[in-house]
Amino acid sequence: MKKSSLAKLLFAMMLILLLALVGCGSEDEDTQGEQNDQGQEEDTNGGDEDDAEDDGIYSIDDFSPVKTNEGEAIDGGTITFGLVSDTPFEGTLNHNFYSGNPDVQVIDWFSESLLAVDENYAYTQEGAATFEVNEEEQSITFTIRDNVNWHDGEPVTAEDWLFAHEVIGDPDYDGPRYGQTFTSIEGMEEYHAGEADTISGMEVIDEKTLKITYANFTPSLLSSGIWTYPLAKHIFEDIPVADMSSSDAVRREPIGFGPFIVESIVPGESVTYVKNEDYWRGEPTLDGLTLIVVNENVVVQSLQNGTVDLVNSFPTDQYPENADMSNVEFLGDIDNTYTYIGFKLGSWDAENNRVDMDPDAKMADVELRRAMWYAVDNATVGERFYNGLRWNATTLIPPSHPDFHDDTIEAPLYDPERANEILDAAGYEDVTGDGFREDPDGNELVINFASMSGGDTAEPLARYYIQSWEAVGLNVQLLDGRLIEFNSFYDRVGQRGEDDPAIDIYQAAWGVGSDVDPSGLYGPNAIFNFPRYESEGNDELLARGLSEEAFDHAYRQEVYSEWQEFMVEEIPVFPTVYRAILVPVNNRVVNYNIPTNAGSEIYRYQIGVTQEEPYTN
Amino acid sequence: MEFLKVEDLKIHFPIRGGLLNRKIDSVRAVDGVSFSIEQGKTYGLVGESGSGKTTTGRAIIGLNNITSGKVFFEGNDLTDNSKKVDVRKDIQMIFQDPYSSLNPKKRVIDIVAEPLRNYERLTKKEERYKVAELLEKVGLSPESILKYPHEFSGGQRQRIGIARAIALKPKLIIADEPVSALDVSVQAQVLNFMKDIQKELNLTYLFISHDLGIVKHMSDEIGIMYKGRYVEEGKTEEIFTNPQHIYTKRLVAAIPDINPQNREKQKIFRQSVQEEFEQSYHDYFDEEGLAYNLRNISNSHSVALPEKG
Amino acid sequence: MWKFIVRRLLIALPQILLLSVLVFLMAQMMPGDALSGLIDPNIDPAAIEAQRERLGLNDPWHIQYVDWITGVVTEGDLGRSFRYKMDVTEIIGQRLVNTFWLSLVTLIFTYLIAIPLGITSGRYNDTFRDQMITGYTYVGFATPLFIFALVALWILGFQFGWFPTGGSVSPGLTPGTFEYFLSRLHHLILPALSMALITTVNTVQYLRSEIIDTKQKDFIITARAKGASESRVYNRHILRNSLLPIAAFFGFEITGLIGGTIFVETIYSYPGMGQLFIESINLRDYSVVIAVVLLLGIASILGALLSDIILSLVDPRIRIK
Amino acid sequence: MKIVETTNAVENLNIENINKSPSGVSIIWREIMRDKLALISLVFLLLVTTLVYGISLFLDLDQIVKIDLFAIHEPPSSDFWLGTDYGGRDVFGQLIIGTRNSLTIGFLVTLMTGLIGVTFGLTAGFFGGHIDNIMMRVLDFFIILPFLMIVIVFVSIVPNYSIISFSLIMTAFLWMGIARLIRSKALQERELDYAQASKTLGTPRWKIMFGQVLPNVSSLIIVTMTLNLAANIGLESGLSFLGFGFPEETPSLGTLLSYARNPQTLENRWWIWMPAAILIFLLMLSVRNVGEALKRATDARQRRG
Repeated sequence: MKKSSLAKLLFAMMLILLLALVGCGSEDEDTQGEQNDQGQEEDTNGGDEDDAEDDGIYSIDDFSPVKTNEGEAIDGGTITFGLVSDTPFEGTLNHNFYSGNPDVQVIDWFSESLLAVDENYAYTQEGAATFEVNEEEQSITFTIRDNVNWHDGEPVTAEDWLFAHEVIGDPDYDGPRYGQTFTSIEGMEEYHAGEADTISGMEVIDEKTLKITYANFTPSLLSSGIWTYPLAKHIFEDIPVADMSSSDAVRREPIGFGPFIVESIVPGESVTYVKNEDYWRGEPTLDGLTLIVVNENVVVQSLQNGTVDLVNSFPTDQYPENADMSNVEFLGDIDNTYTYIGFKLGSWDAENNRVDMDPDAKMADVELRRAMWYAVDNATVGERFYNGLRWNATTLIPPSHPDFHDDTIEAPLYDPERANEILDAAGYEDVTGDGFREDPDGNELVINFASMSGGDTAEPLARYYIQSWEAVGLNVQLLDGRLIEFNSFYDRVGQRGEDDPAIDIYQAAWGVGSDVDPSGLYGPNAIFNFPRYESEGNDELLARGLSEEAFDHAYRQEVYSEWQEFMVEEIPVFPTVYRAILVPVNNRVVNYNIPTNAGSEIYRYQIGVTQEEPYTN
Repeated sequence: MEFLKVEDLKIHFPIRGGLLNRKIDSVRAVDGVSFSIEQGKTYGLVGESGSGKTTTGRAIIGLNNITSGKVFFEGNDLTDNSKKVDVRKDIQMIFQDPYSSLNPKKRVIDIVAEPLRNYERLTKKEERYKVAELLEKVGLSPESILKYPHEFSGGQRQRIGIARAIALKPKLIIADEPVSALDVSVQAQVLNFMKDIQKELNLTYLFISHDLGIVKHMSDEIGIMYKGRYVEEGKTEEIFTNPQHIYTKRLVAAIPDINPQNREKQKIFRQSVQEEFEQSYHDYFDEEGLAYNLRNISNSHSVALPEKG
Repeated sequence: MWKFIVRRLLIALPQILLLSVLVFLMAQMMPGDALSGLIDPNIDPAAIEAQRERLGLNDPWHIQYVDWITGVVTEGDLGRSFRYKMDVTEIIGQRLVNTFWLSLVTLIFTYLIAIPLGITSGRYNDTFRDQMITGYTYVGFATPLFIFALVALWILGFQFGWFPTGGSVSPGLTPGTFEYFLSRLHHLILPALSMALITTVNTVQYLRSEIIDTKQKDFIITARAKGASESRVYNRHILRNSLLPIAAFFGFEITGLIGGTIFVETIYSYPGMGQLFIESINLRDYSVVIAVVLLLGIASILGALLSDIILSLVDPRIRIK
Repeated sequence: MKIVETTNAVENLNIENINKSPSGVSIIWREIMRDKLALISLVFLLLVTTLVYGISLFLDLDQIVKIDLFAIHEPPSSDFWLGTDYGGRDVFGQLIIGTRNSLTIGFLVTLMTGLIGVTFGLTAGFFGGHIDNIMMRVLDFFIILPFLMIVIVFVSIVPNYSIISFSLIMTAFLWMGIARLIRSKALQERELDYAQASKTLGTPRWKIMFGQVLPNVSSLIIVTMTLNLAANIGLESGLSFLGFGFPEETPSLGTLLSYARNPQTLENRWWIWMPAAILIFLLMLSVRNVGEALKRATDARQRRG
């Protein structure tokens, strides 16, 4: 039979394949080598800045949040905005109803907040509405500008703004928005409970003027405490509240008063916009724009070949290999998130809706917690795992709030010697000689560490922390021996109040809101206070931050600076890294800034392009 | 006490159909068969394929479920499930197809020793001795005990089958078309051999065949079946010399005569039988084309004919 | 025939019911729910809890199940997606269309590749051509679909830029226009082709051995002996006999496609059922998970039924009562 | 006289001297030896298996999965034969352990599905009737389950999964193919005279099932299981690729491959995923070659010798 020749053929094919792979491999190696060589050459010639880049370590300081304009904008033109996501967007296209981040990226192009914010997320008078605070009456009066109109030409009215509150406060409302922002309004809870037909604290003074009276008047109101998204009453008033989120007015023909108008939608995939000539700040420069969903895996190629001009956020782990992309400029800003290690100090008391701290908890000794902070090298983690695009965190208010983040506070830095000393002093000694310390009573100390899966470096990072603690003699074990999937992680950490007692420490991340007030995360009544920590000092500082005196900016800064320092001493959690957010923008785009860069006074209607076609790489 | 007695045996197979796959009808494979065999004799069961003869044989040994009727073996009712009389050992079967009746994956020793392993506790050595002995007895070389069935010819395989059947020294052997799958030249050998061991071991045969010639050669008594019913039964002699039923007559007429001088006579006889068959078909079969109940016409001879007025 | 179909469907009903209970139970057992993903200090946890209560997520599973199945049976209402805030039927409707086209084009490619290759390979078995094709089937068998799809995306999508790298249609086109249709087709080709190239190897091999078998059958030898030309022998006799089983496996292909689409849609960011399923699992959008599994379960039942029917139509030996 | 003769012949019989006819196993062996490709494949398989199981005895898993911040994404070198991954972990070590884990799962799942499938199929096919009817309904139900999806749902439920629990989940939804095959074969076999003969010889039913029918379907089982082995290895890697397989601390070929989901790894760091891809490719190819040779060996018409 001729089968043997088939055998030879197949074998030859395998060989060719192998050779090809090897060839491919060595080629790769060569280029790598070349790159290294070049790097070394430059090393000897170049300055410090080059040096940093050749290490493959970057710093957020090297990035600007605002696009450098290269040339004059032409009239019109369109751009393509890439929404980086591995799932389609849900398509709940209204600020009042959406729940996921992808949707808000779509909404922000055609709808906006009535109030603008400054770099600390405090409301300013630059937005579509202005406001006047009356501290006596505990009320704020808002006036919507006259030229603010919906896309269909109808004016945006105070009635629309009230309507948004009525819908969200309605018991049939199916979104996640109803919360503190609403309950602090006088009469809102009665309305929500169905006891009142109207919200007593809200008063429409005239077509464009709305007055809101607050039952709970705090400085927080002025940074994120107001619901600033009106709902077009003339469109929605006939739709039952329960059906609104699935109505065509939300899904197919969404409406706003922003700089662009939605022209067509391919559900979940793409949206095309045209400019809103009637935009209240002025006619947009661009004729329109296209938003498409781009998978993280293909974002680099899409940018290189000009398929997209810019994206909402670039996966930072792909940056080092693509830092030299010539057709785009990478903008960068500090993300308002921090990663942290939390210590379980108690449990949730569901009956009284407050934390129940346990003085005998395994992690109750603050010295143990401090030692654990000293034992981990977050600076190196940031450099090595994240190429400097994440960096050592010091306090629980990230530098994305520049006025409140206190960078003078000295938080523990990697120092294993110090960690050992602290542990020795606190009585954690290895009495059994197994290489691990026992607790001061001589009992075996095994610390169970819960960490979430997902994210590119989740696994090695968790392992790294365990190794670091092991290096100072602490026996830390990964809970269940593996990373925990997102949903079960938060269930077990206690987002529904049922804390898993097996967890001693955990790693998680918080995105801080626009308002700096941390009560929602560390207050004694916050279910998100996962460490279940409370103390008089903490309570007092949090209360002072929301007190009337705190309407004074400097006073508030001082309070939160004290609070940051206090938390560095108490360590119910310690922050590990802050993050950068990167946004590559095609060179032809002008007048763009990262949206998280609040208060920049560059607005979307100003975005323009210098040429019709995007630059390609 | 009769050795084997079959009384009014009925075997029906259900036909399923309809939406819910319920039983909607049944095939009456065997429909009221009775006969008996004396020990040491051979009883021939004859009929065309589909007449129910094999089903009858398989029912006796328990391979087919009996719908109704009784089977007595040495006075024990085999159909009575409550009485656990193990007569398996005493009844064995020789199968039609020597190719499929021997497990192709087993060596001869395993095949022949299978019944021994079920009923007798023998050591390996005893077992091997016994198998070799049995092989010797059926005329095969004891050297072949480690071979596989596919290494033997058809006749040899049937001998292996016989060796297996006689391993437990049974009293009754049901031989289901034992030679029909074999070459004619081998057939006689096997048949004669079967006769030999019958004498030697005092066996009783229920000999099932479609070939009246072979049955004539082997049997003491003959039963002829048609569509699940008996049409005639009697001593071999009577059946051949004095067939009463038209169906029997046709069968007898179909036996080729080796003597060339009788050829013409045979032809005329066959034609006359055919004519009679065509003319008087309805005298012998009822409206459904089935045979009537048997009636004795002599002590040892009965025929299925309608009651005459 | 009709009786057979009705009976099969009758048998399928309890199966589907059981499947729904099973999936429902499993969905309940998954940790977290659609609202746990909303964890965000800007969102009041009490609001989330209120939604949970409103959606009945805190009810015991059998109550939820009964509610759900009543909706399904009485109104064909598969529930509401917690995440999309839309009726599940509507979301699935959108995605199903995409997956349907993907599957259809894949099937077309599968047969376009399998039939000529299988025929060539079987007709000229043990020639160089055959060995090339057999070599391809071996390589195809040994290459996992997802690796192949990934590499295909890389080379054809990026390096050469011949095909789009995600989505189902270019933005801004009006549905119904020819351009729109072309764009959809363009988006489909790469995913469909990569799936077809891998999954078709079984069909090629099957066809090959079928033809080789048929070649040696008596009726072919007879046809040859009667002097029929070689091409006539192939076209009239061998092909007809060998292609029938392939046609009959058509229904079963559906089951195979379901698994394939999960990989392909994930890799090519193609918004179909497979991708919907994976994201719904990750986001714990149970009502969608349940509906997708159920729907695909029904699809495989129908596929099997279809195969049986085709089989009985093309093969006179098999008659369905 | 006759008896004496017999005894002599029988007593002269020396069983050890009789030439044994080749058994099924030796036919298979002969076929593989004839087919160079299958032989090479078999040798390759055995080699890989012994190597990974052997080497992994001497490997320290803790050492392999140790995070080294200063050795992230190292290309292959004398220290790291296949470079390192994004945690600075040795890829070669992970490849060895990963191959071992993947093979273990492949073998486990194949064996368990084989065991369940064969027992189920034989029982249903051999007993037939109502038992068969009920069992087939159960099987039908399992068959309509969309396998990949159900497994993914299951994997998200099981809180603590290991090689064993993962294999169990796979097994629970993979046994039907072989069960159906064996059942239809058993249905045919039980009607054959040799099975009927065994009944008349007083052999108990379970003994007929396993002693008589099983050997006759064994070649089918071996072939199916071999081909299943390849499919199962592929399935594991597919699930891990989708993120529903193994966590990284239990490396498998699939987890190594799933690194390729990161486009930078796919393009620039071939050493992480390509060896695993090639190994999967070669393993599946080899298993298939052996399987095809087995298939020929069991089908007399296609046998080459």
